[in-house]
Amino acid sequence: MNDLVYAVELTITGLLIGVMYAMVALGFVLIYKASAVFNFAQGAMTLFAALMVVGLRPVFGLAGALAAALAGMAVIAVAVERFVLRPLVGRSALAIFMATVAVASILEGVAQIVWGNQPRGLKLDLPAAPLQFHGVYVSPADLMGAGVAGLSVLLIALFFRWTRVGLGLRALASDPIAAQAMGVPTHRVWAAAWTLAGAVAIVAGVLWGSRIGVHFGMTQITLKALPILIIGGIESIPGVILAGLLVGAAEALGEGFLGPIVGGGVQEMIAYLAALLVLLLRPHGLLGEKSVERI
Amino acid sequence: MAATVPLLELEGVEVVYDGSVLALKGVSLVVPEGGVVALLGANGAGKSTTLKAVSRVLAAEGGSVRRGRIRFRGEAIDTRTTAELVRRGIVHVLEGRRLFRQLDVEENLRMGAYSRSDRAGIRSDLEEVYALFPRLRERRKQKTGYLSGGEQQMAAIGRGLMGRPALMLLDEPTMGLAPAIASEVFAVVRRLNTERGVAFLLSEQNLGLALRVAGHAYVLESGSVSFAGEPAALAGAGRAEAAYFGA
Amino acid sequence: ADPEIHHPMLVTRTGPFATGATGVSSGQQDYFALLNAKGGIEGAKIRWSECEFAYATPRALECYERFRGEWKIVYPNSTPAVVALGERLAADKVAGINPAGNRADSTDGETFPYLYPVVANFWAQASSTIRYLAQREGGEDKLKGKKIAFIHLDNAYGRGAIPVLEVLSKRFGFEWKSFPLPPPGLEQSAAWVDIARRYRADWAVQWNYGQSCTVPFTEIQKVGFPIDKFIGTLWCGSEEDIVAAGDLAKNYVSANYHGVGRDFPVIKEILAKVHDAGKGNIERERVGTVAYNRGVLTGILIAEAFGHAIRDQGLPLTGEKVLNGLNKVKLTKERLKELGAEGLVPEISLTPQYHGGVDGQVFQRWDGKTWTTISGWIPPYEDVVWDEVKRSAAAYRAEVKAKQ
Amino acid sequence: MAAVDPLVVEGLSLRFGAVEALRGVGFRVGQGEIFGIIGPNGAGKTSLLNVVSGTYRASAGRVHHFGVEGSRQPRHRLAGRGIARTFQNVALFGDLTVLENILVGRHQKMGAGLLSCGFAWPFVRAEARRHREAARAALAFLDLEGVADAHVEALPYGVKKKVELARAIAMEPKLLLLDEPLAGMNAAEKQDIAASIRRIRDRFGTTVVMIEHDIGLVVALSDRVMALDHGEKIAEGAPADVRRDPEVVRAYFGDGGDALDIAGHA
Amino acid sequence: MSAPAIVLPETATSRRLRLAAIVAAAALFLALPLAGGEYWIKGVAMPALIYGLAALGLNLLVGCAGQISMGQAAFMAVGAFVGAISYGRYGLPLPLALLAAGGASALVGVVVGLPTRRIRGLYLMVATLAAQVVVLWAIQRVPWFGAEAHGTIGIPRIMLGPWEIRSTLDKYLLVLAVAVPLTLFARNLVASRIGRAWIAIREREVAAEVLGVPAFRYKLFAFAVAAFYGGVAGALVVFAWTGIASVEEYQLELSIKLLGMIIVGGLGSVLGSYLGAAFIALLPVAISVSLTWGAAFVGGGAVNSALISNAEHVVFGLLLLVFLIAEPRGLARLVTRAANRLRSTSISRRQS
Ligand SMILES: Nc1ncnc2c1ncn2[C@@H]1O[C@H](COP(=O)(O)OP(=O)(O)OP(=O)(O)O)[C@@H](O)[C@H]1O
Ligand SMILES: Nc1ncnc2c1ncn2[C@@H]1O[C@H](COP(=O)(O)OP(=O)(O)OP(=O)(O)O)[C@@H](O)[C@H]1O
Ligand SMILES: [Mg+2]
Ligand SMILES: [Mg+2]
Repeated sequence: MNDLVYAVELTITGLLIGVMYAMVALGFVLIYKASAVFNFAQGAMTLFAALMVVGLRPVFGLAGALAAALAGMAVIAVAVERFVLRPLVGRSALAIFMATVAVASILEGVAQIVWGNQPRGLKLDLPAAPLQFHGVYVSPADLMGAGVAGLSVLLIALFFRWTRVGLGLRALASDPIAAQAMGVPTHRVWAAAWTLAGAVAIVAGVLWGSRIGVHFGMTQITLKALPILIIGGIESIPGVILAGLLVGAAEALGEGFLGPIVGGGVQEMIAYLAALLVLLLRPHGLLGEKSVERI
Repeated sequence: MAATVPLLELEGVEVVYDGSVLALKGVSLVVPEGGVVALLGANGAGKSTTLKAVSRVLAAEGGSVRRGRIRFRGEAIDTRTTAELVRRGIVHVLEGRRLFRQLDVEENLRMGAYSRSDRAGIRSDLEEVYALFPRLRERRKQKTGYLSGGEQQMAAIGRGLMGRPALMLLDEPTMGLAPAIASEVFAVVRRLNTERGVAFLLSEQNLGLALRVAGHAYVLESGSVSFAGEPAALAGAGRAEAAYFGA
Repeated sequence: ADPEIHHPMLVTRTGPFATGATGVSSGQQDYFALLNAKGGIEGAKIRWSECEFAYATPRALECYERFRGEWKIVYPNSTPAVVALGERLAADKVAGINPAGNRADSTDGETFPYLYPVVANFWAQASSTIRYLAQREGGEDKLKGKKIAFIHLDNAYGRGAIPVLEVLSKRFGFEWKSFPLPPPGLEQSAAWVDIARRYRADWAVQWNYGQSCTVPFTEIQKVGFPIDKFIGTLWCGSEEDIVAAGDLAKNYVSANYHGVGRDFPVIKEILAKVHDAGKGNIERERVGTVAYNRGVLTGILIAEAFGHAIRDQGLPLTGEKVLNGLNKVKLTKERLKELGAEGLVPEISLTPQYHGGVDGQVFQRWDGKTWTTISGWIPPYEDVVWDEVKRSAAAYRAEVKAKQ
Repeated sequence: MAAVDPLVVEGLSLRFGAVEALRGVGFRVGQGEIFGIIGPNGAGKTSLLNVVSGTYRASAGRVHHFGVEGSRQPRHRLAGRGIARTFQNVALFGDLTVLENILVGRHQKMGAGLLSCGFAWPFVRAEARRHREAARAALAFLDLEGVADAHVEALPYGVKKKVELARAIAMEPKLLLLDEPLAGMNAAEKQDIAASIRRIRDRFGTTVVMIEHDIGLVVALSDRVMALDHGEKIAEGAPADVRRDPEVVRAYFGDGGDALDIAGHA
Repeated sequence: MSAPAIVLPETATSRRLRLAAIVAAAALFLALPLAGGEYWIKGVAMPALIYGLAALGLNLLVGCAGQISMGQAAFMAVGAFVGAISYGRYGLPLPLALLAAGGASALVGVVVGLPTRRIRGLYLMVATLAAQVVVLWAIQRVPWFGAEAHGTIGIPRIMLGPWEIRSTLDKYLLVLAVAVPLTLFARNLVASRIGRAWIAIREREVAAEVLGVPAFRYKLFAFAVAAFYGGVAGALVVFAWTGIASVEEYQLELSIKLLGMIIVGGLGSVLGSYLGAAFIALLPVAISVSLTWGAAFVGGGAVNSALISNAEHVVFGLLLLVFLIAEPRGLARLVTRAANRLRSTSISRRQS
């Protein structure tokens, strides 16, 4: 296999993974947009969502399980809004961040109480054999996964573009008190944002679950999202898509060509080093917003 | 005035911050339907607090109404959320502007109309605001965080106007405005009041301006009303000056 | 009252490491329950208490202090925890066991008086796996020129086998290449593209842990790597590591150091006398799984040590007595037969100098539902293993003894 | 070099993307002068002050403080050269008390380093005590002793502005830059502050540059006034002249004679 | 200005009360080993003190200077390894080894702090996370650290001059001997011009600079100090607590826990750092123990032990939430408030 074909194949593999990274990162973006806070519970939500789908599938079938999971995530969203966000309005981002750590702990505990801690398979019945184009292998499952993820991202981006909820969210993140004074129904908007993040968690959970199984360790996949967030810009949906693709490709190529030279798993390093580089050049990410400050 | 219910009525309102600072000590005041009422008083007298108590922004700042009643169109509003009050027509232009700094001017103005759904009306109001403050039109796509102080003040007032209020609470609307714009703002207050019947409760330091538009004035002194009545009487009695010196 | 042995246990029932760990702890408890049902050890019943430490070393230390003085033998099933406890174990003269785990050099009992790798240590595992590959190829000479892709977590555990591979590749002339994965190793696609399409490995060996064991199955399929050329370490050889992969894992072969399934007298007895009596410590379905049987194995080991200790030194038991007992454990064929564990547990014999570690492995194949053992006992290349043990132990002595 | 002017600004320009906030502005402020800057909203007054105090970097032009070029210096350097300012949108440190806010203003006057501070040697304590006294004196200067230990967050707007002024005074500046120090005050309070500003100048010989919209007070207080519009200087000179300047009247007061009245009320 | 509204007198008394609380805490930490025995030292006091020290450093950085860091565990790791290596391999005397641990860590801290020239907020948080990942990676991969093979390194017997630090009590005293002066140092720092400058930077960086605070340098100071404290704490883990430097112990999870400690304890509060450390490090244990007891009491051992372990997470999360909501200013505030109440009731009793 010559280097070119290899590079092409790596790039494609990387890009397909990149879309899935972006999907995970998107969950963070949604919450950040709504309350300018880093949602530590996103990983636990992803696990919880995937477990719900797996657990309910035998009863309702895949479609039914997805719907039920969405309902479940909505319930969680409403609870989080009522019992976490509302009492903490106006408090520091750090305090709210810590509250999401608490939420993660609760979700993880409940998930393990309900579903146990044994890993579960989540098969999507996608064609298994790889497709071949001019000697380059592409997995139809990955293609499909990337397609679904891409579509979800697009839908969400459009939702933000064309509804005033998007504007309301940004206002809310900028100054919740003033937003309330404008008549933004904070409670509903927050619940909606968290539900949306829950929906993203379902898609991410199912897609990743079909690759790596549904298991507690899944929460760690969300760490992959962090460098992507800062590369793309924490509040930018197009930004994280772009960054996801970039990181996916860079990781694959880096692992393929650089890894052998330095003799180590450099994947993670690449993502983080790229993130640091971007930060030095553009402190607010590629497409993120500069924080507005003037005297 | 037994027959007509006033638009807004405060009765013996006491406000505490953080459970320990008594900022209002039983304030009573009335804004009649279609009236313009000025709140005067020295720094720290409690003007902003009074407005915040009405719009219920107070809670978010650690304050609460400990005693007394606040009624809007005869109905107690002490338990409503700010958002609900906005839908009922009470719009508060906050002290310190509190613009959404990350949003541009136009987005801020649109946020002012968040609870409205008449697209055409919003369009035309937007135009009206731009006509009132041409400077804002020039800076439409500028993030408000970068605006100059006066431009921010214009954006804050414009954003309030976009809510098509029935009662507008203005906290020091002319602060930081150049004279030309300041008098323009008061011209608009007068116009909205006469043409649309919008009522105003405004706290203002510029005595001359305030008294010119207000039909009624209250002077606050350390959290209590020390004078209430016609602006003319106030000016004549020299009471305002007295209040200002804290005597 | 009846004489009783109180046996505190460190357990991990939550978090990413709980999958297998629960099986191991519960298997151990089931075996103790069986002994209790049969009258205990030399008439003494075992009473265990759990201390959840969630695989976190600081909490393991707290647990240790909480039950200070009660410990008979410590088996946290976590390398960092057992190593961090080392100093206390030494002070209290309590043995810590870590079958098949790190530190591999604790095989040398003189350097590590209180740590026991018990069965095949990392180096033994790696060299036994190479011997197995040679068998599959039809002889050690056939290894020459073959390419082995070694895909592993990029941490101390995952890299543990590397020195042995280096030595053996020189000896037999095979090529090998390291494909390190940053922990937790959930994303492996680039590595697999390389293994299958560029490096074109003849064999791929995975040295992963937990969920990273599961990830390769979708990946190999995507790149079209033949699954029967894919071999896993014994840490990637339990049901928990592959069930999520479903059919994709069919025909996957992994190492193990003990038998699997229920077809052993002792397991059947547990089912009859413990589970049927409603005293099971785990869901019945998990009885006979790899992790569970591993628990039974450690249960047997511990019970044997208790037995020796009671017979030699009498009740009540202390850590030190059990330590002496452990050094006398001889799980010979005969003894295993008595215990109903023939084929389930390998022959283990420990001395104060030799803490186990240079043992072999068996290999097992997954048929989509269960594991089947497909090989005999495959010993390691002992010379290589011992070289590593000696070298590493000497380095440790230098590290720790400098000021004494 | 007997008479080096405290502030000399030459050809200052500043762009923000398409917005030209300043276009070739130049002026000179003499020792002990009170120099007023007026102009419509968005004219570039604050931006000018920001460049002068090192907060913004000019796209072109130069600023000399006491004869030393300062527009390319790190911001914190200028404080050491005796340049202090207040901010249009009050910039106090919310989590500190009033006194502590003032003490931050004296940061550069204290010398204790990281280790000394941590060990709290006696000389460090003595220094801290000294500066606490100085800070109290600055508060006293503006009759603010009563709020010394209050948290600034809860203060009414007008008091915050005074605290800011006190903080600037505590820096013992040679050049004091004030951005709308009188905004949000009532007539009496404005008189009060204006008197304090004059007192600062008279007593310490401080040079003052002040942006203010209350034209009556600007005229009364300033020695000279400059008017800006759209980033350009449109007038400079004696206060009364500038106020009558037709260009200024058009740009600043609008065509309604109304406004003149209002502004003159105080 | 108008007459001030009614304000409860607080500042003077609360300062005295805080002093009393500190004295009480100190007494507690001294009484523990004598009264409570080994478990209380090793299982309770030691983690609270060592994590508390690391949290204290982090609190100066996050709570005072406002620079959010998710890398404190990495600083501890640097300290742990450098401490162990400089003592074991290079034979530095113990005090110097501790200093070396802190110093090396502080150096790393300064490097990690460099991006603060331009980056702040959440971006900085993730950048420090990157540092966390890179530092731990380096420790595992650079041969000098000696952690390639086992992820851990051990240490020789601990000698302080002619004395061997051997018993639990010795080690505990070692920890106290290090923690107490460092705590006082931090307290002085917070009250000094440096502490004020940090808060000023946190609140309004540009304004602080205009007032003459060299913000960037001070942010680097904060990183250096935080890392120093983290490094010393890491070395204490090795010398006084676990006896090994282990990569596993300093993962991201610990960094987040440390953040949790200062938030729960009270941002910017010295005392709060220790209280928070005790809360976060010990609460799970307390929950676990009480759930186990409770279950044994209710179900007589029939309660599934997995259920208890999982319930621990739920209870911990709930308590954390309740606490965050109920007490915005942290445990430190709770303590002073309780003391306040105690005082005022005693006053009223005296008056009546
Ligand atoms: N968030 C708060 N927390 C505590 N006390 C507060 C708070 N906000 C206001 N106060 C106190 O309430 C009193 C009234 O303040 P208020 O802001 O209403 O005055 P004001 O009349 O609007 O003054 P100004 O003209 O300066 O704006 C003051 O003593 C102030 O210290
Ligand atoms: N950082 C910035 N980014 C973008 N535009 C800016 C920035 N700072 C100032 N501007 C623009 O420059 C122009 C001048 O602003 P400046 O604040 O100097 O006005 P000003 O004269 O102080 O007005 P005011 O009297 O309203 O305070 C304004 O139109 C403002 O929008
Ligand atoms: Mg006010
Ligand atoms: Mg300005």
